[in-house]
Amino acid sequence: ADKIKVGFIYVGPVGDFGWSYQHDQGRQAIEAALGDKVETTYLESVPEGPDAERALRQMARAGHDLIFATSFGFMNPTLKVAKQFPNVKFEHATGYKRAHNVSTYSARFYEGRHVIGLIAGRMTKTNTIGYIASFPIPEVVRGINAAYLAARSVNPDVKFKIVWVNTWFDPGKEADAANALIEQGADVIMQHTDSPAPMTVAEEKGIFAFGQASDMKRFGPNAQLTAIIDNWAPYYVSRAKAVLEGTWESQDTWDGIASGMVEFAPFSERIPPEVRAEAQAAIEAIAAGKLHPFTGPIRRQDGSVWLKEGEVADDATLAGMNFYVEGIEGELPK
Amino acid sequence: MDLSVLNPAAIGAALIVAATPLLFAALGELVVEKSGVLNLGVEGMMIVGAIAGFAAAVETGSPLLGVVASAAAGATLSAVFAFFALILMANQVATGLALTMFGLGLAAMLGQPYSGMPAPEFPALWLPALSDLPFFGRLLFSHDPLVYLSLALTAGTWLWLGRSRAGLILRAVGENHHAAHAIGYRVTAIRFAAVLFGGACAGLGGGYLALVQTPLWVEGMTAGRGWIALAIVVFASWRPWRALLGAYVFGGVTIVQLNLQALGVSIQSQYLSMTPYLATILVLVLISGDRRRAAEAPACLGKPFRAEG
Amino acid sequence: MTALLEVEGLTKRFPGVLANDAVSFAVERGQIHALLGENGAGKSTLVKMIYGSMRPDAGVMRLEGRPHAPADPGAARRAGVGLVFQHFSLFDALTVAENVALGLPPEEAGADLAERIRKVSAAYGLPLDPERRVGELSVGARQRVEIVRCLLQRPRLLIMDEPTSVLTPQEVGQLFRTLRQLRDEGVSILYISHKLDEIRELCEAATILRHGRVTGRCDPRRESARSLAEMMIGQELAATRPLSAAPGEVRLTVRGLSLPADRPFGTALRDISFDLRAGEILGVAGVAGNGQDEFVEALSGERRAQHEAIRLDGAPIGAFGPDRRRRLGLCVAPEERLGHAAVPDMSLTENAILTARRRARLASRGGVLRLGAAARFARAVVERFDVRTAGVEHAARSLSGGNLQKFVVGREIMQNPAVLVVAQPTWGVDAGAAAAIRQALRDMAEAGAAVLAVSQDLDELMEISTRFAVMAGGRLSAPRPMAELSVEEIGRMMGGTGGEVAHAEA
Amino acid sequence: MLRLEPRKEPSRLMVWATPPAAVLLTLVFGMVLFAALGKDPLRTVEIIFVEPLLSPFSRAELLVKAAPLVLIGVGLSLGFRAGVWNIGAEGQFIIGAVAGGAAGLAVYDTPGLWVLPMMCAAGMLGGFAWAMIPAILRIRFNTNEILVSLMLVYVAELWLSALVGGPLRDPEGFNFPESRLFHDSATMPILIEGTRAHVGVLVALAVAGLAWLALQRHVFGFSLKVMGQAPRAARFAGFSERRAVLACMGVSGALAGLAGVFEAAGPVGQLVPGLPAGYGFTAIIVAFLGRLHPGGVVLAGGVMALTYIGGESAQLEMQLPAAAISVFQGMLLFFLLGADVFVNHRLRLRRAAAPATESA
Ligand SMILES: Nc1ncnc2c1ncn2[C@@H]1O[C@H](COP(=O)(O)OP(=O)(O)OP(=O)(O)O)[C@@H](O)[C@H]1O
Ligand SMILES: Nc1ncnc2c1ncn2[C@@H]1O[C@H](COP(=O)(O)OP(=O)(O)OP(=O)(O)O)[C@@H](O)[C@H]1O
Ligand SMILES: [Mg+2]
Ligand SMILES: [Mg+2]
Repeated sequence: ADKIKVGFIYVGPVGDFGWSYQHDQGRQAIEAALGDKVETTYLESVPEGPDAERALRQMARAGHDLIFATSFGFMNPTLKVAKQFPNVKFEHATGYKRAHNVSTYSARFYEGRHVIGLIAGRMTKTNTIGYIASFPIPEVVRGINAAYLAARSVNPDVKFKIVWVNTWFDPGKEADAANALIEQGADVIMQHTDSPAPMTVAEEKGIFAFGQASDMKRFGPNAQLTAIIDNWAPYYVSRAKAVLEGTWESQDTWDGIASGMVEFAPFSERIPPEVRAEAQAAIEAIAAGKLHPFTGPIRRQDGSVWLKEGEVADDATLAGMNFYVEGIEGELPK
Repeated sequence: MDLSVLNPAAIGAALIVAATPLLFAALGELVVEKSGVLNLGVEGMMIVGAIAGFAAAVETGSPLLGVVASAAAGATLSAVFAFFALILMANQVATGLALTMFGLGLAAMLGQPYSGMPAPEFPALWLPALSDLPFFGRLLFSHDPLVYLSLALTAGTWLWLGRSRAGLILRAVGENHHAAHAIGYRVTAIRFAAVLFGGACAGLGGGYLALVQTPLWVEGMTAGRGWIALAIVVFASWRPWRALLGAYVFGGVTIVQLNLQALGVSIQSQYLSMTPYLATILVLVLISGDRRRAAEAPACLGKPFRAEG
Repeated sequence: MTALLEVEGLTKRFPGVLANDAVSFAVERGQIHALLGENGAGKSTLVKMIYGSMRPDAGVMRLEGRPHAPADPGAARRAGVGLVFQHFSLFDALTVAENVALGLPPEEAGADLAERIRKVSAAYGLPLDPERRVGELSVGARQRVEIVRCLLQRPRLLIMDEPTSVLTPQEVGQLFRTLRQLRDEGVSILYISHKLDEIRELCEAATILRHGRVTGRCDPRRESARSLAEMMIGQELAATRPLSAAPGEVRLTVRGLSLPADRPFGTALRDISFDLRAGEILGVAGVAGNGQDEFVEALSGERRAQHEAIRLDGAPIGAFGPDRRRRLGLCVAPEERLGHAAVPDMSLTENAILTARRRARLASRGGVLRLGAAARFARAVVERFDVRTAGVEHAARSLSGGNLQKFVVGREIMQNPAVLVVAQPTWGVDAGAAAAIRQALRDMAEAGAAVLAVSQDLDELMEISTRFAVMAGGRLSAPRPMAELSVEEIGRMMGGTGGEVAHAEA
Repeated sequence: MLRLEPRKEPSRLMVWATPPAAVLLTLVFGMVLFAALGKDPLRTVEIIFVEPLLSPFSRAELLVKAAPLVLIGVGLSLGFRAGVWNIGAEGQFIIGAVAGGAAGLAVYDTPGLWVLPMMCAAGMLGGFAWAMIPAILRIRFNTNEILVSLMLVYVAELWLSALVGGPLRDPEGFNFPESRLFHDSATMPILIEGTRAHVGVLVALAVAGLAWLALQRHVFGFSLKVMGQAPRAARFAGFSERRAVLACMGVSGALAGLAGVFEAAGPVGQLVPGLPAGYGFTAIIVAFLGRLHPGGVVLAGGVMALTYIGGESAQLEMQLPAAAISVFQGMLLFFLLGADVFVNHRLRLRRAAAPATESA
């Protein structure tokens, strides 16, 4: 084809400065890279309910060649619609179901979590790190485990306090959670929810935090140590090119630091140089494939052995991770 | 589990912050309902107040102007309600629902350029000596001016409704609009004013959310707080100090639940989150069964009025 | 010296009604002036204009020679006019003091108000506790609140709209003493009442209204109740004529009917017993608020009673609801037309279905409506009772009060009930139509139905009843044949001086 | 000066004339709004109101969107007529979906023709039971059903979220908070091949028809109307208020529950936390738009669905923000509610009232 139409379905508003915002950055990157060979459209704030399927269908019918469904909740609707539009290519983020015209893709955010875990372990004075978690799905649990293991590796006394807010996006609730964690002694906040509210709280309270999904420095110029940035742009551009060139195939992509899908915001000046160097080294080691955040010996929370000395976790276990590693307090909600 | 890490003063302070938007909105609605009008559009007015306050603060750099703008925006939106419900005598339940729908949409539309912007900082009021007091300094004297405004508003509403002549007239209008009209009070005008006040308060509540509590603008950020404010009014059986209590109970349940989680208590958090709603139902049952308390409900609540002659 | 209040050519039109038509009259200083007229004659409308709560369409008023055109009641009060409303304008949830304060200008409702209330109420023999909630007061005490509220404004003209219809005889006596005391202090009083004897006792001048127009002036002290009544209704009262049919067997038996009051300040029914026979009309008289409403509700089934307390043709029905009682042959036409006997916004056809769906077969057994049959039934009522309406598809509230009354009573009569209970059968109905309704009731009785009529209108009961009883304080006196009773005896039963009837409790 | 004067009786002309007038007024204001947003107003209106009617796909989607609105709206309108304010249909919708869905999941391994009817029955029962809470509290304790039913919406939402994250979670779903996809025999039969329009659409129409019969031709509907307009007359006529509260809440709850099952077993095909899409609240608006008349509710459900579907198209084609549609819907409702005043009132020029200048 010489011109293609690419559609995006976002779960939130493009202006959320988190998840949907980053996907929209990817969309804009396609336009920038492919110019008039491509036309892009999007539907924002599509709820993960009965309306998702219609939104996808509307797009498929409107002559889109490639559609990105950018939230887990769009998984089943995407597969249903894909079945009826065999010639349209679909890309579903963070899901686990594929078809001949449905690819899945996700990022190895746990690699990023490893790096910020190192920094957090070094930066905390109270040895308490607050973690605002959304839903107990494997991705989030992975992130908690990766960050914890990394933090403990540099600071054996570190403790994680975890609050599940059961939402991806409720600034009020996230801010309240951040406050509660800070009150209980946390001086570094990590979040796996999408709003910048925890960052603003951290800034106000004069403690540290990590940005989520995008660079949140503007919300916490002093608080942000760095941010894990979801950089979908390279992947999106390559997939759009593949459609243009007729080489698109269904696949499962799970990329991390090495491919640039997981990036970092510039490190804060407030991180001491040696810690910065340590973090930088970890990034490079992961990118080079020399370091895997889940390398044995690791026990599960109940004390049973998960990975033996030197053993590296396989992707299947990571994909379905539903347990805490040893040392994390509290029970994983079921 | 180590309970000693819990700092009651800090939890209390957080609770006050979480409760303040609810308190503003509930006080406003309390006055509206005391005048005999049921405005279910609190959520819509709150969110419009939130965006207006945020936008004004960002544009002018002054959080204070933001606060003023949020109250003005809430009042403006409530005027729409008052026009349809009081002048055109449209069904109040439906008009209130329409107002919520309209307000949520309007706020989202106006707010698009403002998503993801940081808000100018809202300074806490630092009271020399008091703020340094152990425990109470943290709990009571470390807040922003709006928290004190909400407390003053509670006291003011209580005094005004119970002690002033204007408050008496307002209650009379809500109690028996025909009689109030017959002895010469302008029922519709009084109610209009009450609705405007309620709108301004709801707007303030939204403004607090966007300027202080979160502080940023996000679509849909009121997340159902307007509805909770409505429940608080009934919970409070239309009394200002009880509204304060109600707002703090609601705020407290949220905060305590988060603190318990941080402590490692694991009950599925949804069940904890249900408790305020279930508590409200329980209170409703208790006060409705009690004839004396039920008599606190303004007798003309939700009934349309038209002057004759 | 000019009169205190002069009214000239006052006109007020409501949609479809000319409530006041060029009304002119004057109230002298220190005079107790009566305003007389049938229901709907326009009395309340007239005083509301004097009090500023309504504005006239035309005409002028002068108070002490100066133009009086109050923009609102506050202005009227400042000019010296006080009004005690027919329907109380009180706020149940507020205290006596608060209620009084609402009726006073702000500068007079200061902190010493409670004290002043106590003083004034003591001075005029109207005991009141300023701290009590009005909702907890008896009807008489509520009226005292209204009066004290007026007195605190030191009015020069005090208007009282039917103040005694809800009072016990003792309370009436006290009220009269208060009013005379006020008159002696130079206050003029405009007094509205239907109770002609009271007016003859109290008032020095009277203006009579009919259909919004002044139809007469007189000195009531020199008239008889009958002549006053004739001035009011504009024709001679028909002479009483006994029913020809002899009473048949007992249709309705009530034994020991007692019911607690179901609303605050309602009246409890106490041990009511009587028989009602085919072919007779039992008249029940009494001052409002003595349990008549509760009595009618207990008979209609809106309030359930002990099952055995009420029997229809020997079978107990006390626990049955209105629907079942109607099916068994007991029909009721209540006093309040709009909102009780009829649904204002529904058509006459639908209002026919409301009560006649069973007996007139306007719905099938399964509950399916027969709209055609209903319209035919409604048209038959309209024709037979001369209901003036453009058609049965029009809303009940579009009818005038009298015409709706004819429809409501006719609807029950045309169901051919074994027992018919009617409350205030000719309330607000013009004289001609009233005569027609009364005749229909008599015809029913002669055809073998048993009729029970509850009315405040003594003349009406004297005209149609074959037996007569009085309701007071929730009790019913033993019914006595009308023929045995003299007017004086009835007066004693009514007034309670005969000792036969307990007084209503305050 | 203009003033409103009450009419002697409701104007039949206005009953019919005001809704189209309100829609027209909304269009005018909507076009101003769209122009202010820099969109071609005529084209936007065309996309929202005309184009969805032209393609078979959009027409089918209209049905999918309108069916639950109509189903719930009809139930609510019965109660609103009788002065029973069920504002919590959203909660009954959720509990219906949960009950029906759980029933379907419970027999996941034994498919059969009976599964779907059983799910529907379970869903109706669920919605019914959830609605009985405010109903019984009202008749027993005189508790305000508006607030109770509303509070129960949040409880239901949280419960759904807890259940799909817990007992009803898909065992093979990697801990994601959603249930399994329903078995084929637990999903709604499709009405129009290749679309999502399911037999629930027919059920909704049938329910509206039945409700019309009940209201116009049956004592039950008649009693509801009397109850709402004149409670005392209803008692006098022998209609029981308690029975009406129970019946109205029960029927509207069961219908909302049924709509919940249809939605879960139809377009969605599983239980997800995002299942409640606001149908229960939108249906309140639909009920009022339809003047609490079943036929009107069907039309209003269609109009409302149109604004949703057309709004999505406008978003896709013109990048009209989703929020603009919500503003537009709010305006529509305001104008309709406001226009109602002309059914019972007429606008008159106030005559100069000058009693003081006239002399006799
Ligand atoms: N000025 C005040 N400062 C602090 N607390 C107050 C004040 N006034 C009242 N309260 C307390 O607030 C609560 C509610 O007071 P509110 O005035 O709403 O009800 P109340 O009239 O006191 O109720 P009740 O008549 O049932 O006792 C009570 O506990 C009361 O003691
Ligand atoms: N607000 C109103 N709107 C329309 N019509 C009214 C209104 N108020 C009174 N009317 C009508 O005006 C006429 C006069 O009513 P008014 O209340 O003055 O009579 P009244 O003499 O006081 O009767 P009653 O003895 O029953 O108190 C009646 O036909 C009544 O129906
Ligand atoms: Mg008190
Ligand atoms: Mg009168």
